[in-house]
Amino acid sequence: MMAYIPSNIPFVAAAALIGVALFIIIFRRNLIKIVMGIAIMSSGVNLFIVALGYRAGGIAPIYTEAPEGPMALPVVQALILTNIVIGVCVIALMLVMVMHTFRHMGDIDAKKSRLLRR
Amino acid sequence: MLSKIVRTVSNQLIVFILIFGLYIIMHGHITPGGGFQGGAVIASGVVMLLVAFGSSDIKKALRERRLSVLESSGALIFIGVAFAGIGTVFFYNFLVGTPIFGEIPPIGSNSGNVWTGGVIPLMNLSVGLKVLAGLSAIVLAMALFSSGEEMEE
Amino acid sequence: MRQIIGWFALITLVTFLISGALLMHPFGYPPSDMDDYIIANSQAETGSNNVVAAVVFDYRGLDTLGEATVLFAAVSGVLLLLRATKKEGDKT
Amino acid sequence: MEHLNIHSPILIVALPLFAAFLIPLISRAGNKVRGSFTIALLSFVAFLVGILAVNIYTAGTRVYTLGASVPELAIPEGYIVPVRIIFQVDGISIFMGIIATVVMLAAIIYSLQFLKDQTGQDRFYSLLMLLYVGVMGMVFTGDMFNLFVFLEIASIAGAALAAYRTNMADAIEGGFKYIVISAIGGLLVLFAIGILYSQYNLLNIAALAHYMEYGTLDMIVLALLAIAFVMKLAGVPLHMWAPDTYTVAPAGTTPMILVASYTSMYALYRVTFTLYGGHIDTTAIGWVLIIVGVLSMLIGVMMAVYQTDIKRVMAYHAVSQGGYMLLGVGVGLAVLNDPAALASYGRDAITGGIFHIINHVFYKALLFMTAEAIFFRIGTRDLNKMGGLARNMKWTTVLFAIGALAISGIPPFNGFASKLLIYETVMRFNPILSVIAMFVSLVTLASFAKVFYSAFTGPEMPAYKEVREVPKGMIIGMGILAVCIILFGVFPGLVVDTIVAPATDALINQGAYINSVMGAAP
Repeated sequence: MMAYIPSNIPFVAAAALIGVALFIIIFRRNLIKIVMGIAIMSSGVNLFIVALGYRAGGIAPIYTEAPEGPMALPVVQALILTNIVIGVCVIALMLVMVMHTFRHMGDIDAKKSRLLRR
Repeated sequence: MLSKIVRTVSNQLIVFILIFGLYIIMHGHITPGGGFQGGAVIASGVVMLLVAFGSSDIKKALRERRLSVLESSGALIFIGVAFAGIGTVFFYNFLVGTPIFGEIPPIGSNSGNVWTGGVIPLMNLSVGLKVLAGLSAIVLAMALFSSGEEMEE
Repeated sequence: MRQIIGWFALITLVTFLISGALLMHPFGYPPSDMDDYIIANSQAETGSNNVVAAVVFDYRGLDTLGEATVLFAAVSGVLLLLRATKKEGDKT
Repeated sequence: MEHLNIHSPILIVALPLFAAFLIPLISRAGNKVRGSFTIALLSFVAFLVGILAVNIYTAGTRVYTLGASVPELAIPEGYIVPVRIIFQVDGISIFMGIIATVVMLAAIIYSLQFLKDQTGQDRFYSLLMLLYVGVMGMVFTGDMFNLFVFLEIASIAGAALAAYRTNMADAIEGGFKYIVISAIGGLLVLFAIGILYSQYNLLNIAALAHYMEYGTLDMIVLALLAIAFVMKLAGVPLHMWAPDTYTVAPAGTTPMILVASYTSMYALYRVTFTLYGGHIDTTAIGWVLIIVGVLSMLIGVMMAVYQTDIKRVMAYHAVSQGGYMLLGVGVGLAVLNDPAALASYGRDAITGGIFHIINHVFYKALLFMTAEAIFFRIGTRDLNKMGGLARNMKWTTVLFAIGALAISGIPPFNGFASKLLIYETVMRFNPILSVIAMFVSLVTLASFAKVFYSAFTGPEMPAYKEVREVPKGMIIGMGILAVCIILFGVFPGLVVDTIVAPATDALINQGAYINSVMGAAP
């Protein structure tokens, strides 16, 4: 088992990053911190997915002046390209809502502002 | 609005940012990059101008309305190119083999040729247009809102 | 009470995530049926040297259209939420 | 015509998308032009949905490979796995598509009048179209990652629409909760997709189901997907967002957000039945659905009784009614691999659960619209401040009564048909569950009786003397749904046979779905 784990460390690290983000989202009441949590979670998932496509000794999947060697998997890179843009959009929309909350409440702390009382 | 030095430098720098962004967009099918990346580069240039000149000055040059039209047209070109393939199948790469971007590069490692890729360069261009307009519109709208100015509807 | 539920949710999810990551294939040696086809044929089928660009705009073009749509939705949403509401009546 | 038929799966998604991009430009020509353009385009899309439905009911699952040289070429020639994104439309997909299209038409017709004097209309219609695109894409796609992308489109459009009334703090809160939940749910789905991809290097649902090995990792994937989709469909431990979001969303959009929730339910069914239904024992998964369903039914209805906000009452009832669907389908899933039980009651339980989706969406959409009609005229949603509205708002009263009777399961309205089917079949699986379902139905009736009395009957309030009936367009929008409710209630057998039974078959018959793609594999 111990010999097996080190080869898996990148995936575990990405999963741990997602765990940190979930901790922030669940336990922090500040709306900006919740938005940051979502951003970190998005990055964690991106890291996880792009790590899936790595091939030992692989090169970037581009044929222009390509050196010899196996190519890293291209599909995952396309997937995270999509997810990065989605993450940006979600965060932009969330920040706008936080700005509105601030305008209404004068505060972005969920405890004080009655928002997100879960 | 920041100091004169910053404004002058950013005024010069924006040209290079634009050129670099366009290069990333237009060479998306042969080198790393593409529409999204190049669009984001140009949008970051817009953000730089916004920081340097302040939102009220930028508002005179970049109307939210115009950006929105630009974004819509980018999206329409993209989906239009996808629709153009519907003679065969939606999203069919119908330009491969035609004189426009239709050349097929030598299989395997090669030095790269801009006139390849079929519809991919066109899509890169439309997506680049869309992303630069979209991201600029988001940042501009946020800046105007937080500085207390209203956008024109 | 909220704290307990929070910890329960967090521990459940993190257990799933970490154990999933631990059971994954060894890093650097992924299975690659679908990707091998794309790497081998993208130049001939799409004429694009950049295989990622071929995936983004050709093989998985609808995802990119969806992604562009998400961006469009976000821009529309931002401009909708930050619109000038002064002209509005007292309806809303 | 033949061409339209071949390309109908993608046209149904792409045309509204095209319209959504075009609406900001077309809005400059005026509100009337935009309104007629939207209605015309949606009618055409509805026509395409009709063509596709007829074709699927006669010829079976439809496959449309995007970007291939022939639409049916799911797998590249001489290869073993699908590479491109594939649209796979079967009975349950087109069933959800029909629901979304009818509700969307009613919502647009309603909104045209409702939003007449509001700002930001061009964005509103554009986003409403995108919400529709997200729903249709999710139900039509046969690709896991594509499902995620359309899920995000629906989430972002839904959140922006829920926060439409930016000058109310509640609205922002509802929108924010919805987008936080959607983002977490979406990312969990993506993580699960990543695990699936790492094992099989595939993203197509049919191909995944074909190669699925049902190991430990696959079970983790199932758990993550189930958590994410239950979150999105407002099942009970994770339902906190639903009342807030449904309450604040403006009228035309609340039904569409509801449909988007049930699209997540469709995704849950697609995953549990199509991806995992084949070879493992599904009893445990079925029981999980049953428990979530029963909890949703009970807690939703209990919370609804105490609310004083009319839309909040309905939102909690939406959570509660979602429980019926999960209960029915859960019972079917629990006996999926037991042919005798499946034939004797499991199949009918699934049919009941699925039939309840269409019924519930129609009457709940109608109820939300009547609540917004009241809000439109008197400017409050507080039940304690209402009273005597029946005198001046006759049509709204009648329409509300139809919706309320339907949700309480009173014949001859449609709620009765599907609830009866669920009671009967669940009774044979486990009588206690059936009794709980009937009890919840009684409480629902009591709750809506209370709403009806406090809002519509009683002495005329002096403040509401001048209240008029809502404009005709809104009544037409609600009327479409009311007619559907009555027709479905009067001819339940016909509806079940034409559109619900194919949906049930599509869920149960995992092999047909897989074969439609993998059949061509060497």
